[in-house]
Amino acid sequence: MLALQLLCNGIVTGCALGIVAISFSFVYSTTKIFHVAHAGVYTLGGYVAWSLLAHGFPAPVAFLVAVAACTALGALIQTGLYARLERRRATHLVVLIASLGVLAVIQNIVAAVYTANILQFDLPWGAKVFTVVGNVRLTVTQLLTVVCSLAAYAAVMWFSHGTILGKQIRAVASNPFLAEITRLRPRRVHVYVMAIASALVCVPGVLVPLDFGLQPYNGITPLLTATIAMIAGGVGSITGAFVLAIVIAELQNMSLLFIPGEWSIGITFFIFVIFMLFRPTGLFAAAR
Amino acid sequence: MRHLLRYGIGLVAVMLAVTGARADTVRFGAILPLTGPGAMIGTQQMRGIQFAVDKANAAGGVHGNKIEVLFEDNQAKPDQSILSFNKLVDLEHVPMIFTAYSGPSLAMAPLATRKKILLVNAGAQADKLATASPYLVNTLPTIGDEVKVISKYLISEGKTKGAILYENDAAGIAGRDDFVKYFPEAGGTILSQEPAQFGQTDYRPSLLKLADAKPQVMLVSITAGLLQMAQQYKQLGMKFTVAGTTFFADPATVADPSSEGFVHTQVRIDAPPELEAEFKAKYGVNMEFFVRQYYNATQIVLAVADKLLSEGKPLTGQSMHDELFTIGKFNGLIPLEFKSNTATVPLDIDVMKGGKDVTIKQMSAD
Amino acid sequence: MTAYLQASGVEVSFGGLKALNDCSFTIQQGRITCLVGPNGAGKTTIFNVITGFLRPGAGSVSFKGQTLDGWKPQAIVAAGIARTFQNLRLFVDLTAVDNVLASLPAQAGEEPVSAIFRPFHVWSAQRRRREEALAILDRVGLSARSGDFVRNLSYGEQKLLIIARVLATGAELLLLDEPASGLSAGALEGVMTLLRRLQDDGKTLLVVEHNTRVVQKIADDVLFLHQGHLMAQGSPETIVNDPALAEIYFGGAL
Amino acid sequence: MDFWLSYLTLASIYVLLGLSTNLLVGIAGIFSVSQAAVFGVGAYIVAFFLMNDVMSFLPALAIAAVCCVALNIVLTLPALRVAGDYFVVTSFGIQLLATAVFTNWTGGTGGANGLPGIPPADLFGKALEDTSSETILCVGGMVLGCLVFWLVMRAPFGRLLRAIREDELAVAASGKSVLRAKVSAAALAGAFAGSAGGLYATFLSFIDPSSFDLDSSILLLTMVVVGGARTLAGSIIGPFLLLALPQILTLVEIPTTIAAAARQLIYGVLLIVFMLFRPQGLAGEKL
Repeated sequence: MLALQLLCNGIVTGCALGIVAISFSFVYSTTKIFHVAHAGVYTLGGYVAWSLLAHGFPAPVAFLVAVAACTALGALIQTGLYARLERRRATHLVVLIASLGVLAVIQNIVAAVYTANILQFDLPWGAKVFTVVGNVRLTVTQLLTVVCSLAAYAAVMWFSHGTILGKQIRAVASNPFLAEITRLRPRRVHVYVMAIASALVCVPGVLVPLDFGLQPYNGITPLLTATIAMIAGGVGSITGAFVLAIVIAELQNMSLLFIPGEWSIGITFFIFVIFMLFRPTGLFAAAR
Repeated sequence: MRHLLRYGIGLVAVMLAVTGARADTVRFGAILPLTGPGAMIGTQQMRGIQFAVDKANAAGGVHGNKIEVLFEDNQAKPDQSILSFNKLVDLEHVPMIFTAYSGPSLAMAPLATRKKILLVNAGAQADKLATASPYLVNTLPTIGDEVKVISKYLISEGKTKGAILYENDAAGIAGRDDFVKYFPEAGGTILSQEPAQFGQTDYRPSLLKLADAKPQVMLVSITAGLLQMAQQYKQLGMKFTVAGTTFFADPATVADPSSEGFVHTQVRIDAPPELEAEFKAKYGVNMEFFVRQYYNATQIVLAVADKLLSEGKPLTGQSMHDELFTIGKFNGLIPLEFKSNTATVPLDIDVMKGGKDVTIKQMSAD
Repeated sequence: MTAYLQASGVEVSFGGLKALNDCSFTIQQGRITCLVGPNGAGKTTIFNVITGFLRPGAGSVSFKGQTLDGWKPQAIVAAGIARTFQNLRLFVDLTAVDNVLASLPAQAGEEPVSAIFRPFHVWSAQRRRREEALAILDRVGLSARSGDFVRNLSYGEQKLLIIARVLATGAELLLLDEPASGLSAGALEGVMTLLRRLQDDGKTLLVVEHNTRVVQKIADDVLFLHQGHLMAQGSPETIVNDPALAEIYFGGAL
Repeated sequence: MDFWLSYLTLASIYVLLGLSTNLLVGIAGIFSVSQAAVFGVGAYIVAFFLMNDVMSFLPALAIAAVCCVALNIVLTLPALRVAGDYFVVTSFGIQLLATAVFTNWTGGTGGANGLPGIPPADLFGKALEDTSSETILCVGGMVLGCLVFWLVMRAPFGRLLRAIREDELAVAASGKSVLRAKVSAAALAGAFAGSAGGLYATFLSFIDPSSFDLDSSILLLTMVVVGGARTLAGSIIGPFLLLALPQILTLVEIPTTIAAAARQLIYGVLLIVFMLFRPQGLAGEKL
């Protein structure tokens, strides 16, 4: 019983985490930028939605505006910062540090405007409980998280395999030089990628705080866990990242059955560090 | 080396400029976490102090002197606290400093003893604070006192099987350790305990695991995320009693239907409605627990300063410390008495009912 | 008699592509051997195999009768084989003399312990090694530019510096990847003279070269590689004048 | 006076940490955000020996330094195995893991409550009770650290590290072991961080996990970036400047409610601006 409920909770958390992982992977595999500021975009989405709801806008409007804001922010980070750095032939290290800077800026602007208090969404329907299989209880918010995440996953799969832009992005990801000479214009593609990934990360960025409340400094842990999912799932593999995110969330939830809870995050990272030592290319990556 | 000289000279010049002193005001310090994960509470504490000081200044200050409190941000970190402490004491010559949070307060305690600076803590409740330094006074009881009381109450209600949900930080762990000590002493048994990470608000896994042990009561020792905890408890359909300490008095949690029936000890700190209204008008938020606590502590400090100045004595850490214990009893927002470094304050047992905290009993730690 | 350097049956494949396919040859001590062949013939790949940067899928390389299989690059340099890269890979933010110094073997203070605890010993040793490095720069004709940063050197000077750097390792077999490409006629002459002089000093050279005129001038032996396999071996004249090879090499353009 | 001394003392300790981070990140090119973890291990080891009266300060510091050398080698091993960006995640992971251990291993570290009452450092049987002698000790440590850094960077080892940063393959082709050089750099960085930890623990007399968390690692990185990567001057300027920044900011009139977030905001802006317009920092070399 306990195990089943933990399992279901793990799937909910994992789905949301999976979208973070997919969106990060999207950026990383195409631009090769370790986009830590993604955690800031994730945080901002929730706050924008909260503000609009607090001003009486209906939930779908709030959500769409939040997505639009994140999209714009993502594109801005790319054109205003990453593209400039690339033109200056900055090393990865430089880009990464700049990205950390952007994260600090976003988090602290949010903290200055909204304070560091935990903000709770005031949506009574979200807390309504459904009893699904057996005695497992899930809230509307949790069910919504799963549905939206799966929809986002399907949309990404369709986008990247079924549309021209998606294929172009994959081409740029696999070989930027080749893409350049075939006039795919990687720089413009990079802007699209950042915009799309930012829109995508807004989905869990709004849904997760719906359940757990908003905090300005809370983006980095999900992002790091998501990067672990991305690496373990094999960089560039959408399904790999999504599945591994669920696996990791399950691991953190289910490990409670066997070990004291204070170690659950530590264990995740411990397994990861060991994993990196022995299989650095990921589980789903093709063997060479 | 050229760089070193150039930047070094510039830096020293700027820092000297920072430390220009101003006269004819009475100055105190406050070292609070104004950034980072502790900022939420730190900001409330800062407002409590500032609110009290502004009111006092509007009423003519202490013995005709304007009061100023210099705020330093320590990010709840001990090393920043030491720097801030030395800065306030050394450059600003403050005799008294407000502190919060157990780690920083404990780190500053030896310095306070050495330099004879009065530290006033109105927020942290770690048991070690009671004995850390003769110059560290606490205007609220330690967690140990509160947990002792709630344990006694729970046993008297026939709840003998306990579980603990605690936050994995100094305050949360202190509460857990106290419950592990006092609950069995009062006659109960502890079946299970689970931590939650500070700042993380997904309590479901921990709650589920605790519920699996089938306790009659769960002690919750967390400082943030109470509302989320309550909602998740409700959503998971849990029925056992939830008990806690003063931390529970988060208005949003009390108002939420999911906290119906939660029971907790409450350090009594009442604010008259007109004061609350005034605060709300000024800051746009409610006068929360820590605001009141620091408002109250500031009133105590100002009373001590007023007494000293009107007797023509100098304001030093030593004199303020001595005067505080000479006066002994204070009537601020609540009556409290300093028999030791930790004030003796009456404790209520409150139950959350219909969105309100209802006091059902008054008990004392001894 | 054991061969000086011998490659036997070396195979390397990238994905499905065979870069080297049963590649076998020997080269002799004290001679300049040129390695020719069309683009993608596997010339650089065999360099990478010999110097330990690539593990072959099959086959082995031996040097003076000793197999080099599984050796690390630095061990192979220590055994006496050093290489250059086609794209130079100089340390552009270091001076010319520092580039050479960075390749001198067995220096005092090349690990932190002696650098910290025996500084005076390290410094005096450095002064001697600097003389050594300057002598090497002098040998390639760059002594006037020893203190200049590499990024300020001309391309021709950089090509000379890369030879100085490979000389600094003290290796006796030098693998040079296109030492003469992209040079003006005058500079070309200089490099060719330098290579001859190195031979006179007792070095053995294996040189990748595209320019047939250069090959004819400097080579004692020529190895012709095609599709990762040794097609022919012989004197420059026989190889250059072989119409079948020319057909492959120039893709029938001649 | 004590304020200046404690500022100088803390800055000296952070200079040692800056040297450590600079060696690893700036010079060896290993992007580590887990230096605060190594720093913490050094601090806890010294605290343990002094609190249990096992030995005096100097041997305790030596043991801490040696342990941190070993630890840092182990921690950077993944960097030698996996490509740059992957190591960043690994390094984040190591830092979070270390924080979990510091917080939860109550028996060894005092857990989240920290360890209060660490005795002051002693030299040759004499306890350094007052701030000024602590300052002399830490400044001495800093000067020694700077000297070591300078010697190392002047020696062929320094040149080798520069060459590695430019082109690892070319270094290998020159017959030098890249691995050995990187491990040596990591070892030295560990010794710096461990010693800094020991000095920190005795100076503050209280340590808890919050001083050794991810934020501290990022602060270290900011110090190196702002001061300037890969140079001695940069490693000194960065810590002195960033520790002074909160004090300098009190000159600017901003509402207290947002002052704190504003300071963190400025750190972020500094990182971005420096990376965009001056990646070499105030007094460093190209990153």
